[in-house]
Amino acid sequence: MRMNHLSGLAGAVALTAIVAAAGPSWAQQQAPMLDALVESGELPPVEERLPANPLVVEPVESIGTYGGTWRSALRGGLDNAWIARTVAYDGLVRYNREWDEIIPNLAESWEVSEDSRTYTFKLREGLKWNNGTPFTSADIAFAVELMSEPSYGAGTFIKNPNNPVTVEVIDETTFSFVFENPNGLIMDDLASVNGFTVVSLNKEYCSQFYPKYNPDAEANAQAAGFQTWELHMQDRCSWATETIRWANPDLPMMNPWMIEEPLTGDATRTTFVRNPYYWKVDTEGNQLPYIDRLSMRVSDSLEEITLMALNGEIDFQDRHIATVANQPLFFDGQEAGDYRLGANVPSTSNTLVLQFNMNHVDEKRRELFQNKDFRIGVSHLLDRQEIIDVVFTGQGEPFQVAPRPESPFYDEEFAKQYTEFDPDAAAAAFEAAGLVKSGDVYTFADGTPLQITIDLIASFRSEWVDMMELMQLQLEAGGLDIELNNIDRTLYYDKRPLGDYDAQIWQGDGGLDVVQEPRYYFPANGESVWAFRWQAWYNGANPEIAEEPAEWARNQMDLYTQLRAEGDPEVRSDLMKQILEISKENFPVIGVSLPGNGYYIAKNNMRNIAEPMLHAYLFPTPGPYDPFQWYFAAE
Amino acid sequence: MPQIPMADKPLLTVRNMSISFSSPDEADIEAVRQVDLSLTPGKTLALVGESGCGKSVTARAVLRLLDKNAIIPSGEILFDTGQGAVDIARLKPDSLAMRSIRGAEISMIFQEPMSSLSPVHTIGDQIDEFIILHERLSPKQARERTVALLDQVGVPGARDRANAYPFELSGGLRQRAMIAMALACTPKLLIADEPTTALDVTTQAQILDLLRQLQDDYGMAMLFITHDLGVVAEVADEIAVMYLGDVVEQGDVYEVFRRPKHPYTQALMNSVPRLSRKADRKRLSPIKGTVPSPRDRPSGCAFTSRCPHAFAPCPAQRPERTQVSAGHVARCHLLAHEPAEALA
Amino acid sequence: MAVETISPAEAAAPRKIRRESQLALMWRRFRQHQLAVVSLWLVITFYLIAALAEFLAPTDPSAYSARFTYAPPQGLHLFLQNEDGGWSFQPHVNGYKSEVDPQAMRRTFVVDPEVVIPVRFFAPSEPYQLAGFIPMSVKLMGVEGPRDPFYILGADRLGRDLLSRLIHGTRISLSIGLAGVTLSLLFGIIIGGFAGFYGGWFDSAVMRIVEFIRSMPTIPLWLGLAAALPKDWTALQTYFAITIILSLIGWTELARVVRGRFLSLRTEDFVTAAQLDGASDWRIITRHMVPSFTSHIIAAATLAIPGMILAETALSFLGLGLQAPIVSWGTLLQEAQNIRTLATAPWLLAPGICVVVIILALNFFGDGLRDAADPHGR
Amino acid sequence: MLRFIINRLIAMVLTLWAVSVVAFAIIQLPPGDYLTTYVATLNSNGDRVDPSTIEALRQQYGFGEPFLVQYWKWISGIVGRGDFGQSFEWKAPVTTLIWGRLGNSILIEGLAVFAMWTIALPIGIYAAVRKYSLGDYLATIGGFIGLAVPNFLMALVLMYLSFVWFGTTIGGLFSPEFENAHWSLPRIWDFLSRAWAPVLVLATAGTAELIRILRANLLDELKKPYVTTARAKGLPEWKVILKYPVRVALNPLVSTIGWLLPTLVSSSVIVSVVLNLPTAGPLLLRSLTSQDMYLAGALIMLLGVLTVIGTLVSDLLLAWIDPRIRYGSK
Repeated sequence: MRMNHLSGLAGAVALTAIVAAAGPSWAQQQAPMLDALVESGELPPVEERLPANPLVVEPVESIGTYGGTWRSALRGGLDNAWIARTVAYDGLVRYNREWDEIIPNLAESWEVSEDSRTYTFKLREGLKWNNGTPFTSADIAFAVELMSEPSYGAGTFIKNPNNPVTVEVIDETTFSFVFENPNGLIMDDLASVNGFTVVSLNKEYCSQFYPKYNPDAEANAQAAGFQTWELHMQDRCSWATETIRWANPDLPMMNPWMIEEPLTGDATRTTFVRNPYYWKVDTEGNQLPYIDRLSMRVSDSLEEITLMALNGEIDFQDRHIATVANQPLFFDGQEAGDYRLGANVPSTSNTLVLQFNMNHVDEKRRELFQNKDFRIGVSHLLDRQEIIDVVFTGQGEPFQVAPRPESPFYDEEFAKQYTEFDPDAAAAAFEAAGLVKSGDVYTFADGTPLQITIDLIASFRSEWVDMMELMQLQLEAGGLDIELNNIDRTLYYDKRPLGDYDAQIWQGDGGLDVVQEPRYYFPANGESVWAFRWQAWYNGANPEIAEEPAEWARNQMDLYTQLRAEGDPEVRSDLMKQILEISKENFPVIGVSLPGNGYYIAKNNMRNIAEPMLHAYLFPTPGPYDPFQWYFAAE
Repeated sequence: MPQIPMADKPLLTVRNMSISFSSPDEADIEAVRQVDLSLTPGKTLALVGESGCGKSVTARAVLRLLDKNAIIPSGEILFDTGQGAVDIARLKPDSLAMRSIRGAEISMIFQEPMSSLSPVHTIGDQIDEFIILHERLSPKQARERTVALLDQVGVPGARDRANAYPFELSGGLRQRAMIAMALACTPKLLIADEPTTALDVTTQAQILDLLRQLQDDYGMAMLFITHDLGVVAEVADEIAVMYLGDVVEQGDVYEVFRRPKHPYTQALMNSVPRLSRKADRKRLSPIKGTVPSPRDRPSGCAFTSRCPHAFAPCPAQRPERTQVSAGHVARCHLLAHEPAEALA
Repeated sequence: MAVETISPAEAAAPRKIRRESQLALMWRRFRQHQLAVVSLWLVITFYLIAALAEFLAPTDPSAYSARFTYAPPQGLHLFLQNEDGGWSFQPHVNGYKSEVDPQAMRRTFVVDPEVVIPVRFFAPSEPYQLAGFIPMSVKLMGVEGPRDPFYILGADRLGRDLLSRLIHGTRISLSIGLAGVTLSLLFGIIIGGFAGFYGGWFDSAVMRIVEFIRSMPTIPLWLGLAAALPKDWTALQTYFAITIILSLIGWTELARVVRGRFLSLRTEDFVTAAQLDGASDWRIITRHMVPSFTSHIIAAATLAIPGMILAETALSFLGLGLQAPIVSWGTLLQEAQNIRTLATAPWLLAPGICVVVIILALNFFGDGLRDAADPHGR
Repeated sequence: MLRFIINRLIAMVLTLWAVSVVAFAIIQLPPGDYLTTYVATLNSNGDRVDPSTIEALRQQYGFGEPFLVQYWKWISGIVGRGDFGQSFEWKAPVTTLIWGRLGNSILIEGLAVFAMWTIALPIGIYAAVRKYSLGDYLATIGGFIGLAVPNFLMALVLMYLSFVWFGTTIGGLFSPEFENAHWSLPRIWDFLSRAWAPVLVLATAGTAELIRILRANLLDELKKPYVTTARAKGLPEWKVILKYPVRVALNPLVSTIGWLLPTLVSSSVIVSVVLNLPTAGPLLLRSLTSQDMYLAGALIMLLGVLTVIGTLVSDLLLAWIDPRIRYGSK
């Protein structure tokens, strides 16, 4: 095995160096709330709780002080994602705050085999679960074993049928993931929000529900009111960040805070309290986290959360409430609510992606929608600046569905092509696409009328309706007969395999997470609605509808397959650039505008919060900005 | 026990009383015009007339139980409380003075014992309340009185029946209970508004007997309202005949029955079947036409439109009260003008 | 003579008089309820607005303007002060001073009394079809310049004229109430009528069903049914489907009323008489019974409309009823249903006021009608 | 009386059975299944789920059996073992989710019924006694405002005004510090300082109907001779009215509780969503939209059961207070 020149490694080495240098001179500190417990002997002293080599975290601004409760809100009891973003972003590795590097976390180092099939991790020595029991390679192996169980409903890379994985336990702190085929994306998987999955189960506790380890498990499940052991397991030891996981305070955790008041079905509040065994320290050796507690109000009412924030009853939050519409409200309320607004840079490339269905079951429409000139024409008919002015009060700029300016893949030409409002160019393009004008509207060349129905789900993004209503008027002014079809989300998904929709819209995912989320750059997954049957061909799902893609798309697919198996980030990056080049050339989907910055709300006395933050799903903001080093400054 | 005033001193004197009903978008209707009545203790005055002639309205006016839109624009209702006369017409309907007369001094029994008793309270409760209100007895004492009263009015098993709801009793018993309630505070005047109309004939007779007997026991005056002349003959000492708001004839019951002076009274008498041999029977002669609405009443004699003897002065000029004989008065132009067609 | 013979002419006359006087009586009783009279006029006004929407609305309800998002109401001024201080009749609105605040992400507006934009009554407009078939090219009000702001009641988040949207929404909301009630009435009269007339097992069965439906909480029923609507239906189809869903639940109340009236009428003498005369059931029902309780039915139906209108708004709130771009009071309220609107654009709650007014009016009108139709009935 | 109760109980069981069928049918109506909506929801929040997870779940839940089979499994679980099945979305047995929330529903709706009566009684009596007076009109308009203002709007406006005027947010049933505390006087106070809003909104929605019924009944009763009898006793007017016609007019009102309940349950769904009340409403709404069918089915069914029981209780109450019904008279 050789050390791969993984970018994460440099950071790991650097940090280890700091620890080695400073380690012995530290008098490690803990939160005052734990003092009494240590004195009474309920807890061992902080030195014994911390691993030999705790992760040292550089605070964003300054060393903090202990104490306080961070108040926020969940929208309904199923809003587990907020917990995932705040409490649970702790995998083997993590992203740095710039989202351009993978750095050590539970694992202090790792090695990749030459063939990119074996990834060997070295855990920190002396890591402990929040109940004080050691966290070892066996826990990882258990998690993978359980989730490989065909009847057990857990996913992620562990269950990838194309590339099964096994775990080899080398010793207590060393283990390897061994993949059947080369895997170039596993480190990103592990560093993303999904990385929590493999480190989320305590073998000692969870094996009692698993028939493999406990012959009575099945019977116990029945006795506890569950039909199968899988349901019982899922209830007690749910994988990853599933909601039900936060309802079981007995389940051991490795996160900065642990469950205090569980998120049960009828909970109106859930609270988390500091994990006395948390394994990170600040640069002065203070055990993290600084903040004692997290208190999350469970509220089904968006309006209530909004008012709570305005009223200064929320210490930090962006999820759900930080909408474009609410911005003036929050802006005005800063003084009264004693909070500030900070910038969130969205990871999406576009406010709205218009996807014409290139795999339409109707031959004529398929031909039209596959015609690049047609899409160019549509793009030129959009007066993007007007939409930006009306809907976004001037925030943002005309943009295609392309990597964001912050991304290393940014390509101005790709981002700006065909974005100018130019009805003449549009007319020319439509002519080139074979449309003819009869009166004010375009028809097919043979004179059959052309009405295009665009599906949208109004309930997801209120601004979509506004945008689409404007776009409808603009396109109609240019001679296209557009019908808006506001549909239920279920149907939105059901329609995809049927292939009889003209166009659907969605937001521009993949603006920063270009490699991980290439749905608009080539027919990559089920979200590539513009070429659903091509992606079916690529992924092997729904073989009954799969169709062989156009040549350019097939090239992209080949490139991506290579990328997935490539261990070298540089090579991966090159491959991605080639895919994007083909995408720019073929212009598969139409974008409207680059989303303006979002914002977050933070109380004025809350410190160490980065500004601005990148905001994404795989990079689960604010998790990568280390909420455990946030603190409340004394007034 | 009630003090029995001297026989010649009237207990209640209604003088020149009119009653009008107002309505928001029409002219007022004068339901009762210038009525004079007087009641003496121990005696019964029967107020007779067809439905809608104003007899119930007159009776209710005495207790001020008329609807809000009714006013008494003129006349007085003098009631001798024992400490001097009170003009009931000037009292406010819901005033304390009025309420202390109601029930205690003057009480009333109604035509339909079923609907006149609250369906959701027991008989006993309803009588107790009365006694507690006016005599300030404890509920227990009141209940004893109630049982005694029910016993007195001939309700069998009075103690149990006191706990019964009105719908559990027969019509006769209900009316007895009603009477018991009215007598609970030994009133000086009992107003009986068609108390027997809703009852079958045998019960009717029993109730009438009961009322007569109670009147003897208590020495109270009674204003008896009915449209049934047979009943009048049985209970009344005096009679007042009303037609469309006017008392057309009044006087001693025998006198009036023997020699009715007003054409309406005469017609009324003729419309009552008499028991006689078949061969002797005369055809009943119903009064022709129908009672006009008070709205269409002529300013003169109300009976003009149906009177077989109507002549010149009738429609426009209201006949004066004319003394026919001692204590017998009628309002008819025939009496004043001595017309050619003498009455039979 | 005790009994007079009555000529046929006279026999006919009283009946006619009687019928007239019954109507007159009803009208008199209705007029007593002053609130009902006021309400009647309100209801008439609203339905007129609905009928004349295209003429009354100053602009197209979907016409947007980037420059006037969330513009506050201008109000309509009728008189203009001259330079010499006198007042003259000159209907006008005032322009805005506005600026964009990029940090707060909004435009701020101040109505500028210096800028006078004259308003013309019966202003010429783009040709349109009033109520879908009367070609017109004049509107009640309009301003001269196409780029002059004209927002008497303010603008929404896209700079669309609230007044125009409100007027067009009136049409949808009121017609959905009316259509729903008509359908309910149809179901109600047929089902309730048969149940009441024939009685027996059919009656019991119908009454059990009615009781059952009334004992179900309506929201899950709506939700389930609305969610089951074919999703690819057009706005118009959805509109009708929603109407049908509302009336599927609404018919029960009307059926109960109709049945009650039938039951009590069935034993009335005039029905018995008709039966003895050998009239057919159908004839008895249509000729004798239905006319005798029409007023009740009208009253009950009037009282059912508010429920429908409210249900439409509730369904829209839940995201299951009509959806934008259809303009109804429900969808307008749904758009206004947030703290931002309450705090910064309260005029967008105007549809709420319309709902309140029409519902009060319909209720009082219905109450008055019922009181008048049958002072003793319930 | 016993016979009456038995008859009612039999009818109740039949109704409940019908409710269960309808409840199950409703949750089966919409196209698609839970998993499609699950994916959609995740996407809308910018969250994603691995397709292999979905595939595994699909197998685990076994969608696609015939209606009757599914219904039979469901209902026999409920009747036999009190097992309402598994909530897909919560990944937990339905029974662990619903009882606390149903309790809150009952509490809030019970308070609303109480408030409704407290508001409606004086207004209804006043409006009947002073028919067509200015006071009648004002009281009636006041009573009807609650009916006329859409619930969600009223709730939102109340919440906002309370924020603007008092600087408090009134969502939920408790302030955070009392959320999971034991009952105590301050906690009750805290509860009341928040619960007034939903109770008011819910109560006012039904008040109008109560006023209407009370007024109409009372107008009828006021004309009845027994009122005159009571007056003739010399009782003061207020006592006459309160003791007799009002008492009689109350009877039909008691039976209204039964059919007010469905309306109340429905409006409480909306109010709970706006004011964030931990009642069954938001759970129901969410489960219906996410097609979490067993949860939705259990909630619809139990809300139906509540209503049916409420109706039964109001029937029994009516029999208890009205001797005519108690003794089987017409």
